[in-house]
Amino acid sequence: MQITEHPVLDKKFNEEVIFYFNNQSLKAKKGQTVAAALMANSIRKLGASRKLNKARGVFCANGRCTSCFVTINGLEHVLSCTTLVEEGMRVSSNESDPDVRGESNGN
Amino acid sequence: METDILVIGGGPAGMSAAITADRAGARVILVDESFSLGGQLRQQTQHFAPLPGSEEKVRGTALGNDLIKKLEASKVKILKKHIMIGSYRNENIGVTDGEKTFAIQSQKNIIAPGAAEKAKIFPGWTIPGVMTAGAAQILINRERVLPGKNAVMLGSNDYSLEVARQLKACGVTIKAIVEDKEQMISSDMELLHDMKNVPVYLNSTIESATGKEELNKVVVKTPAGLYEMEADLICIANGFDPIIEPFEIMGCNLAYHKELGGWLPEYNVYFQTSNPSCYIAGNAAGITTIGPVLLTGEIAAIGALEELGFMEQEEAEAQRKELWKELAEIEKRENEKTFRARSELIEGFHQKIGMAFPEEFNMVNGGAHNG
Amino acid sequence: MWYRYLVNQWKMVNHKMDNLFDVIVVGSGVIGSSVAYHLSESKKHEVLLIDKGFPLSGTSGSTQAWVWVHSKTPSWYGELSMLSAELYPFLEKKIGDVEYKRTGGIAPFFNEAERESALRLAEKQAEVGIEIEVLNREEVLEKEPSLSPEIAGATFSKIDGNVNPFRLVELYVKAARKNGVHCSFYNPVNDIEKSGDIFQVKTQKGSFRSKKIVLAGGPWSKELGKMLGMDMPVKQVRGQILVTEPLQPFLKYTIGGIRQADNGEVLIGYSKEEVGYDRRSTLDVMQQTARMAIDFIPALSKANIVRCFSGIRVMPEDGFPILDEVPGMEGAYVIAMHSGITLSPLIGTLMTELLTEGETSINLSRFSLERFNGIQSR
Amino acid sequence: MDKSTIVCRCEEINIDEIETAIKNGAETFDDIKRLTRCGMGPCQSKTCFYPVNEIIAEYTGMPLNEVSLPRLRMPLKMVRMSTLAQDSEGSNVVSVFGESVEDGES
Repeated sequence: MQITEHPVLDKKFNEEVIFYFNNQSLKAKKGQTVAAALMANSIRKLGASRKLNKARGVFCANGRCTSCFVTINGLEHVLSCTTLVEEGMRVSSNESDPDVRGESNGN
Repeated sequence: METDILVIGGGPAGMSAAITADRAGARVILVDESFSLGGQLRQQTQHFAPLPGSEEKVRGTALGNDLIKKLEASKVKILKKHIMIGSYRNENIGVTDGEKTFAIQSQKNIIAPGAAEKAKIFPGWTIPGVMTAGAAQILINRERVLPGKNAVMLGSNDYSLEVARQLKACGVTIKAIVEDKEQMISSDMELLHDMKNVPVYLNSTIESATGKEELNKVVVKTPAGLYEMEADLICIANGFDPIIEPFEIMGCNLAYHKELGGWLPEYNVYFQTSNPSCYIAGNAAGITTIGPVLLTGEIAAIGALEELGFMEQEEAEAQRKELWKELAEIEKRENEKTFRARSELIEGFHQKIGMAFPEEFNMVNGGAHNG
Repeated sequence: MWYRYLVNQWKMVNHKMDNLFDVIVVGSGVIGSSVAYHLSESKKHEVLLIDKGFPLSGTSGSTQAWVWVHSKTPSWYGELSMLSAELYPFLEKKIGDVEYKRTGGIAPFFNEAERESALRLAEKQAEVGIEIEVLNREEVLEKEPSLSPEIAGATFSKIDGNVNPFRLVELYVKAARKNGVHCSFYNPVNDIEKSGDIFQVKTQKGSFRSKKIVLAGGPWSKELGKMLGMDMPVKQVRGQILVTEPLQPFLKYTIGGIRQADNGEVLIGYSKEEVGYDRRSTLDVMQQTARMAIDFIPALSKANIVRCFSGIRVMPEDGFPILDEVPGMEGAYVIAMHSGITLSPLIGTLMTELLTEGETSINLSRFSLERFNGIQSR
Repeated sequence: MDKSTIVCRCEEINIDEIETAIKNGAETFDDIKRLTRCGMGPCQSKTCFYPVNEIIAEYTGMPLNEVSLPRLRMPLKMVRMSTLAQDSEGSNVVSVFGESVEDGES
């Protein structure tokens, strides 16, 4: 959920962007990270772990833990907590190991 | 790319070091991995005091913005979204901008990577909705999104309570504070007062965190039995570790000092590590409060400036004397143990390398030991 | 909790009160642990395996772990590698799943001049029974479609493959222990002395005695040799290896410089530097390695690199294995070689023959210390 | 705590697996890592380093300051192969045919 009225800070984000998560169109604020943009839409499961297939989401939000991997514009395993959301960005959840051969991975 | 001084990390310590170095006329490059400067100050809405030269309370975010403005008005070359990934055979630091990887040739490096939160494990800690307290703070204050509606705070140090208070102000219900020790760690009266209506479970741990794909249930194990509660957010606040990877890559010796956060590089009174080309600043040099963080950046910069001839010895000594005095004053006042551990680390390192103490340090240090 | 652990440790080292062993093996890398294991199979000997660290903390834990035969020259060396590779399936039956895979090996080349030497290699190796095909571009790409279309061709042999080095060494040690081998880890050897027929091995955790000793220190053989007053004719060579995060399986073969592990990680390494025991990685080599990886397999360009590790490998001065009794010091043996992963099953077998029978099924004269000049013992 | 609790998030290694490695004699993070893969995933032990060292300390009775640190590897953060390759100093396509094929072994 977006915080519209922050208790102590001024309004920060003005511009709205539209992006896609697993082909669903969503709204977020320009300047937010992808992880936050998804959380603004109450999406917290960003993918599944590779061995036990357990749900994963933001853990450190600081680019260290790699728990927030998503696919962005076809590039797999991108850290959603350190990448800013952009208009028209296509994001999908991280469900498996990257396939480097595929068209999907920018090759 | 070439420079006199390379600063790694655009948080308060790195910015403070870069501003000091620029003022003395050195060419400075500042590298930060994020898309914006400020480091952790970007989400710290709490007020800080004292700061160097001031008793006035300043909000973290405002302090950050102030430093960014100073930096942007300086000649410092700022490389945002650049990550230090390693070093070359000749010890040049290698950074990447996501497109390419290149060396920055520098005379001196001031490395200020900050600290990282220590994880604490419990069954279910990998489920979405469980995150570090720092992550929750980033989300509400920097990203302006709510990570959940009903939160359990694991840990009761000052930082746990501060984040709990900020979450509460954003409308999050704090369902519980869970602490495995027999009493609250924080002794900050103001924070404790703000948490007075929150249930606190002492001698307690999280037995399980469950939910289908996101957290919705937390079971707390207390001496009185198991308590089950509905919650969609757990914040882990288990303290901080200095970030040491860049120092290890640069071949700096490490030492263990519990009061400074655990393992960290050894350094001398100039904040120079065992690798003479690398200085250290900020929380990486020992977990502390914002005043000392800023001062360590300045002291490190002065050491580098003096070595490179941008500052006369006499001038450097005079400035360092003032800065150390202030650092000692603030740190002893806020956390005596931290200052004592810092002194021990420095003394130990000086002894090891057979380096005498300059007077400016004897003075402040003596105070600590007599006290 | 912790007392259990201490009792465990005590059991491992100290339950032999007289501290007298038939054989002490120094070094628990792939060679030392293979010797200890093969020696223990008969359960007739009291064996102690000592390491300054823990198994896999040195060279054997920092390798791509190919079991590689086809381009090993001269052909007697290729043959030796082949014989060892042939032992792997049997070894696996005995000690457990070491993830040995005979994938077949591809060594690509980029120009026609190299095709000539490829043909000569195939001819030479055929004499000792190593089958090599020289493939053209189309044939290579059909086998391994992810290879770059820039290559001119490749040599290929079915005999090559790879193994999981962690499993391999762990299971050698486990099997050896099961057969009664004593282990003392995190225990550097400080000195070795011989009085009469008995060796005294002085370690950080105390002294041990034995009738025979085997030095299998890999790159650290040089230091162990000094304790016997000899200058070991070996060099240290650093190799840096890049590792990607796990990727969907897409490489079938073991390719010169590159392989994909069972868990999906791709390991890439080409470098060779003589920098002593310095185990750091450097961005210079990492960048070159990345460049080469993309030249060979363009699809790797989007793969995330998660780490680079360095291994210090031992390289005898002439490149070939050393397995010999130290001249003038009966009962002291040294083993040192590059390609220890490939050769370990065979070397463990041969060393056991030598220690127990005094003679071996394969003539070891090529592995003697005498071939180097000026090797002297005190 | 439940022994099946995950310690290493990346490789999903649990307490039991780590304790088993310690029982087999491993005393350091790196030695446990090579036996279990704990800390070998994309975060490179940045997250599990502290909990693992706590388990070692508790299990062996060693104080935390005596439990050695994992060897931190480059790159300090994950990096794409193409990003690493770009701007490297004049590398050529080199054939591994012949002598250099042995580089991967030890």
